[in-house]
Amino acid sequence: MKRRKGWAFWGIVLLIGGMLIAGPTPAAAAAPAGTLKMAIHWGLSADWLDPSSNSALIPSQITLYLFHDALFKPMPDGTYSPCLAESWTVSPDAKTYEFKLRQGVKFHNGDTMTAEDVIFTYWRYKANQAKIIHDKTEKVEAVNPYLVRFKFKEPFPDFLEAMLPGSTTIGWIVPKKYVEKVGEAGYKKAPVGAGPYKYVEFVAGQRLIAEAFDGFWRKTPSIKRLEFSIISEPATRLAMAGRGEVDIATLMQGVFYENLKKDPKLRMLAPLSPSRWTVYMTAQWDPKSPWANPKVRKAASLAIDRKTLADIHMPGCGPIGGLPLEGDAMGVELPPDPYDPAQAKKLLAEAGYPNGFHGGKFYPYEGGYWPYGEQVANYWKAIGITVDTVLLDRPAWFATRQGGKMKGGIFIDNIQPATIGGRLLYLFGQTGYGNYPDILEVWSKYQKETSAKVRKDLIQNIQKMIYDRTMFIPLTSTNSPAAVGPRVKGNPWKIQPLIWFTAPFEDMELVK
Amino acid sequence: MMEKAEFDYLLKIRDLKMHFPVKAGIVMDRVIGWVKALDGIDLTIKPRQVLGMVGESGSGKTTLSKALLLLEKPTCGEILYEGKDIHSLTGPDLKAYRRTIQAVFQDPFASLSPRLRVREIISEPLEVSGTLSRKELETKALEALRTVGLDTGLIKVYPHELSGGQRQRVAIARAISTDSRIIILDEPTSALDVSIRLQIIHLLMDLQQKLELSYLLIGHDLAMVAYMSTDIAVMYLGKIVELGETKELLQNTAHPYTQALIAASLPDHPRLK
Amino acid sequence: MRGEFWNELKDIWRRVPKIAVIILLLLIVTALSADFLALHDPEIGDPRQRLLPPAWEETGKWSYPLGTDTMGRDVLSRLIYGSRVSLIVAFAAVIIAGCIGTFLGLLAGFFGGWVDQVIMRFTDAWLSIPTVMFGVLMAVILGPGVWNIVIILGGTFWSRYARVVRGETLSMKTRDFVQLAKIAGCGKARIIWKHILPNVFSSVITLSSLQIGIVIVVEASLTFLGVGVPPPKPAWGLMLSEGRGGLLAGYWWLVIFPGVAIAMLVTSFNVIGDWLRRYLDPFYRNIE
Amino acid sequence: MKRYIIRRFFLGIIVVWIVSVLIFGATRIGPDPALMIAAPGADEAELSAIRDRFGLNEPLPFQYAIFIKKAIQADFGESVYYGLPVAEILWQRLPASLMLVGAATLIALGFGISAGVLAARRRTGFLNNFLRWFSFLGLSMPNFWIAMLFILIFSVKLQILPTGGYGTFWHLLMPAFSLGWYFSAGYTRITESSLLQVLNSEYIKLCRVKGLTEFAVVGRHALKNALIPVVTLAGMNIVLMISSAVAIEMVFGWPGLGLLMYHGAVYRDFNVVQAVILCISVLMVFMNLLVDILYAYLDPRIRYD
Amino acid sequence: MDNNTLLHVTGLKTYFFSFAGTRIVKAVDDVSFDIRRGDRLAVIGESGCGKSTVAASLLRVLPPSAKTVGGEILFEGEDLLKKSNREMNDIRGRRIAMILQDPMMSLDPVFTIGRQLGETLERHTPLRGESLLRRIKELLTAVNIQEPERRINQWPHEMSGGMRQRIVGSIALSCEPKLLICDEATTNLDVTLQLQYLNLLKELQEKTGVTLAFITHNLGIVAELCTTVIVMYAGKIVERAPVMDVFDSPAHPYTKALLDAAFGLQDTRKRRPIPGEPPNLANLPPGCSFHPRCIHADDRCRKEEPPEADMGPGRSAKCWHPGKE
Repeated sequence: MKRRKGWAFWGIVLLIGGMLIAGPTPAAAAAPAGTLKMAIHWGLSADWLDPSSNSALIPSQITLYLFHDALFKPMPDGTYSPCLAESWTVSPDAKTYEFKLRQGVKFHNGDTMTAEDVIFTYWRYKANQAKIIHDKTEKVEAVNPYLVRFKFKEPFPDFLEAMLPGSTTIGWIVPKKYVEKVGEAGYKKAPVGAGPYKYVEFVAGQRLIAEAFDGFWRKTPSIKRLEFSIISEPATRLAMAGRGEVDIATLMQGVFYENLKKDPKLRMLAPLSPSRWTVYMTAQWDPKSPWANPKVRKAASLAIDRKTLADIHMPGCGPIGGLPLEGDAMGVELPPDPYDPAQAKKLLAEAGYPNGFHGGKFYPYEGGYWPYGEQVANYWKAIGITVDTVLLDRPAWFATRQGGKMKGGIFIDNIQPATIGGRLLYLFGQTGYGNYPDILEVWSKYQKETSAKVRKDLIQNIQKMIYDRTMFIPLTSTNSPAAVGPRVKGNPWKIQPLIWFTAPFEDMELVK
Repeated sequence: MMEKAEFDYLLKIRDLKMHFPVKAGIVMDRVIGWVKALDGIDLTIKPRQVLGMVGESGSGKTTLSKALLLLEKPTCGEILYEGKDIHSLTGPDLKAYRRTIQAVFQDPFASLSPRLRVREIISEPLEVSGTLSRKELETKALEALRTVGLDTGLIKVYPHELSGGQRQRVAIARAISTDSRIIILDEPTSALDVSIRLQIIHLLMDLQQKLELSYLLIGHDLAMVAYMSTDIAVMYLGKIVELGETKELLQNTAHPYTQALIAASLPDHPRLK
Repeated sequence: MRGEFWNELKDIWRRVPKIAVIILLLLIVTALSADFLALHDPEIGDPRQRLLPPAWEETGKWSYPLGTDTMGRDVLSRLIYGSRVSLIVAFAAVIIAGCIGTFLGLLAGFFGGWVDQVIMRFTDAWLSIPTVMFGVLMAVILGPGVWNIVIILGGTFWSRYARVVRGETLSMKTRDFVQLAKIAGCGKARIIWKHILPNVFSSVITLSSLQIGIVIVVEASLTFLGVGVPPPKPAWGLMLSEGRGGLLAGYWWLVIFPGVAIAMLVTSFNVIGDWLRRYLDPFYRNIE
Repeated sequence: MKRYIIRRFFLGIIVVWIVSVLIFGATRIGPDPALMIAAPGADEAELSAIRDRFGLNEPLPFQYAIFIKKAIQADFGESVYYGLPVAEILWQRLPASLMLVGAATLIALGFGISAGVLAARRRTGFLNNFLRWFSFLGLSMPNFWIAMLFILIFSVKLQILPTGGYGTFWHLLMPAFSLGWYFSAGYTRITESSLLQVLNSEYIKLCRVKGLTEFAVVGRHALKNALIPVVTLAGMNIVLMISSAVAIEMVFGWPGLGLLMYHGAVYRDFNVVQAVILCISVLMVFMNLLVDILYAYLDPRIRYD
Repeated sequence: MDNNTLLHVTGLKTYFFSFAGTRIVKAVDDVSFDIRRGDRLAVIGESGCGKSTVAASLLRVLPPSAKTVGGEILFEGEDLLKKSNREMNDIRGRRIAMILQDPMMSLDPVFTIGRQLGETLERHTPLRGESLLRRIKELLTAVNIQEPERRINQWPHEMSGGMRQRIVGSIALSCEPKLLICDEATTNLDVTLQLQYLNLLKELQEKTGVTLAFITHNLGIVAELCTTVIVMYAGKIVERAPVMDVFDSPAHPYTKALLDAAFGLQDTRKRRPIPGEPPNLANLPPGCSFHPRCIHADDRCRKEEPPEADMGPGRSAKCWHPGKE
């Protein structure tokens, strides 16, 4: 208690002092001050401190935006916002990419970033898709210290997309000299990057502390110190926010969300996340299954009241009709199916199931989202489709999903890649459970195509085909409501829904 | 009942030794010595004999009775019953021996299974050793109850509803229900109230006469043992130090330990002290 | 005879902790007749009736006497059906634990020697494994489900029984009546079954009535941790866990009612267990 | 006495060995861990790399042998989830756990023993009834629920204690109390019954007829004898506490072993789970030894067995 | 009451209350007796007749469920029932000492012998330090314990049964009490040890002049040691007499029955058992409580409680037919 007040006090003193010295310069340019505390709901891994082993899962992005910087990354001004690269060019055959690096970018240890670091980072990368990307690569070379050229063996039109968070972290640059000096294990213990904040302390499962890096190229962060405490229990997070022990408490769903609205001291901010809840019916490729009939799938879609579903489980979210994120240039926005149980029943009768049918195993999404799946099953029950619900917690759900063991069943998937291309890759690739030959044909054409315009046509075509036969049942968008205390200025969620966390951190400010 | 006329003894104990190991060791136990609970006992129990056995606690009286009752296996020596060592008996012979020898213990509260009814308690030795039907068992149990002077209505009752004296009568009824010939009485009255004690002793003496039983009576009260026994054996540190007919032994005491026991007995009357 | 039986029953009734017994009986009756008592489906809610307060509050409705939860399910109906889940889980787990523990304890105590060594080392190992943690681990591995929870709780709680029963068996073994049964020639099975088991049974019952309270609480804890009774089953622990935010949020009825229900049930079991412990222990009977 | 302790120690090692087999076995049931660790869309090569990293490619007996060999050197491998050596995490978490359990034990013992003594001394009366109900109540409510009530009362309404986290004495109070309250009932019970038993013994009667004051009789003679079973229970409860603390640690965000183990189980971080449970069993064996020694101090009959 | 009377008890009533006072057991019901200085009194009767409760009432160390509800206990002229608990603590162990039923279990297992002996002395005498230690050694020597220096630091479980008994005796006598109550002090003892112990007590009495009160069911002890006898039955004193009179011509049928049922090595006649069972104190028969087992019982015995009949100097019997053969 006292300590926090102390910080605030000294923060203000420093601030005033800074203003006196600097005169009428804008406050943002002043020295960083104050401490912002957050109670977050997910555990952090030491693997995430290092971009090369960062698994690019959504929760891992916090450390990326905090300590590191990428060639380009989603920022408030756009998805492909130039950062460490000032600009880049793509050859017409999509085989050669050239990145012009920003000059004078400093790592936390004072090293200057050059093309060497980019090449080093590229080959050091070892998380998901590393092998696929490295196999495609012919050569990476430094044309000059500030110009990097990637050459691929085959056209690689998705390279930029693959560098977005959620796919890979191959574009997040680490300092070559430092890594070579401290070694892999040493780097994890004291990571150094080019991001807005310096690493101070990480205690697994307990807390992460970061301090402002005044040499950050974009701007000096406004807040001196960021403290993230891992508090799994939502009621505690809420109470902490309510008491002012923390300024931001994440994941306030359900009852907590309702409460948040009542507390005058707290604000409720619900940044959207790129995830999309979608029903995946693997049984549709089994001709004997009722799900093979598109009418049945449509009926199952019409049976769901998406609005209520969102209101109860994802307040602030809306129904969705297609797969892409809003604003995706390659995506097609399609209307969500209305809630029409009568029509659903009619379709079922037409398909030959007037009394409904037993739909096999149903796997709701992992752990905390069971009630969401439960509600979906309840809607189906109302029109006569019964399912055997199988509840799996997070790792078991992933293992079952990944291991192909949900075959023959229905599951609610959480589709996370940020772009429609990434999403389709996720649904049609390794982790897919089946496909239609005509859609696959278009998909393979799209993957080889280099012309941007044709690519757009092809991918939009695929989306329409998927929609027409109700290959998936899109449900609702998702969000991550958070309680925000009075000390936080404005809305710290600047990038959403692509990055659902409070990024960029250097833009966050405390109320003066 | 079988006639066993060819043997003039019921039990013959020859050079019976019982040694218990003293163990020590950190992980595995090693034997570092022996306690000689019985150290060469020779003894014969004849039909219709009441053999009293006195000695201080730890002298081996109870260990001997356990050997006779097949509860402990002796280290060496033998106990003959109808010419055979009881510890090598099997099958029907073993069952027959078990029917022959029974026991009544000191504490009437501990010697009756608390969750069994009187009927089951009395008929158990017969039930496990014979082939009698339920009906016959019940008849036998009733008969035994009458013999020990208890109301037959008690047959359905649990032990905790009985008084101490009644319990000891039930224990005796159980011991005689198998038409046994030897009963080991291990301090049968020392846990009873003074006013009940003699009732039980008289019952035992009557039964001995009527059913032609032999008793091995273990006790530490010399007066009580002398009152009941035809013969007395004095035990000291695992050995029988003196053995003789009751009157004879009390009048012409040979062993100093027996003399000490008699001297320590309290007087019957203040004038006699 | 009949009159005696009634007299005995009356005598016992005079001594039992009446409130606890009445509460327990009421809960059992509720659990048995849940189908008649409940007004609504406990698992499927009406999304339009979400978060209604209890009927006596301003915005409450009498068709939902104790209010509704976030999914619009009737709290009272869930409580009523929940008594069934809670009691079944607790009883089944304790019965499983009691059977395993009593069996192993009897074996260890009666046979002694290496049987005892093996069983007791195993029991020690089990006792030194942190129960709740192991429960969490097993629950995670086996996956959520009512019967999985029963198996896990039964499989972790047996060790105390084994300890207690072994100790009792050891002391029973030296009792005169067991010795006399051996003298009569009773087989081992008969001695265990007829002489030892009935006498250790009272301790098993006493222990059970105390364990059952612990089992209910542990079940609630596992559920709170997300590895216990899975939704949408109407279990009290689950209601408490799902509605726990309501305590801070002003939806107190989501938490207070299941909390009070658990506390009442567990307290009843504890009071009865405590009484049994005293009643069945001759030492306590003498000084009362 | 020395022999007794050494013997207990060897038995303890056997117990730890059984625990290690049990835990190792339990963690290997279920789906392939590599699938749970890998990111969505991982191919066989990636899975194989993961299995290599965590030693999952060997046959099970080999894995066990390696696990034991390393565990003896206090090397529990790498945490699958946290990406750090398990031993390092364990050392970070152990103090928090011990602090919580230590404080809770003190609270439980302090409250439990005093309530037990009062209950045994006066069989009726308001204070006795109050204490009895109070301890029953602690036993009857799930401790996470008590923890939340504490937060509501002391943090939200009264605003006197910090809600969650770790660091100062004030952070310790609520977790320790909610854990200690639950366990105090057991101590009340056992103190009461053993004290009653002791108070009825011949030697206490002798103390009374010797004319000793009530304080000397109860405080010196009776309590020292009656505490022997309490010590046993306390030894056993330490481990139960570490494990029961899971929910409390979760509520308060207290970084102890319970929370570590819970997240380990939930993330299928087997190396962590194995290490925590093994660590606690060793702790248990160690505690039991300590209890044995304490026993010998309390009860001289054991000193010369 | 003359100066020779050490203890004068009149109308003592001690009841046990169970089940919240709904069941009352009159363990001691209207008991009056005197003990003269230097006497060796025996209180006999079978278990549950209230003799131990009398002793506990005298020292006011009753279990919580029991309460003395009436009477007067004058010890050297002071009424013990009117004393505060603190004053009683000064009397216990100092002026009235007691040896309990089971001397084997009477020593606290977790304190050394020296500590337990010293504790009593510290409580009641000004002895401290060296002098205390000296006194402890003296006391141990007085009860024939060798090497007192070594024994002081030993624990009770390291001693033999006989030794423990002697230590209990030395604790009882450590503050030179006026009255020593021995409550079944020799049950569970081997005969040889029993005699040793009785001899020790006799010797100590001769040395210190303490008054002894023996509570026992063993008539042998009475014959061996005592001068006066009180016979109790069902919570009441049924006979009081000098020891010779009791053995020669018992006045109460119960006393006679007890004598007839006892064994002796010298007297080997056929004994006569007492019929029936001891009464249940919670449910006493009307009239004389011994009547169901009495051979002389008539209608009056069954209906009316007999008065205390005076039978000469120091003798009385509570019977309608005292001395009837």
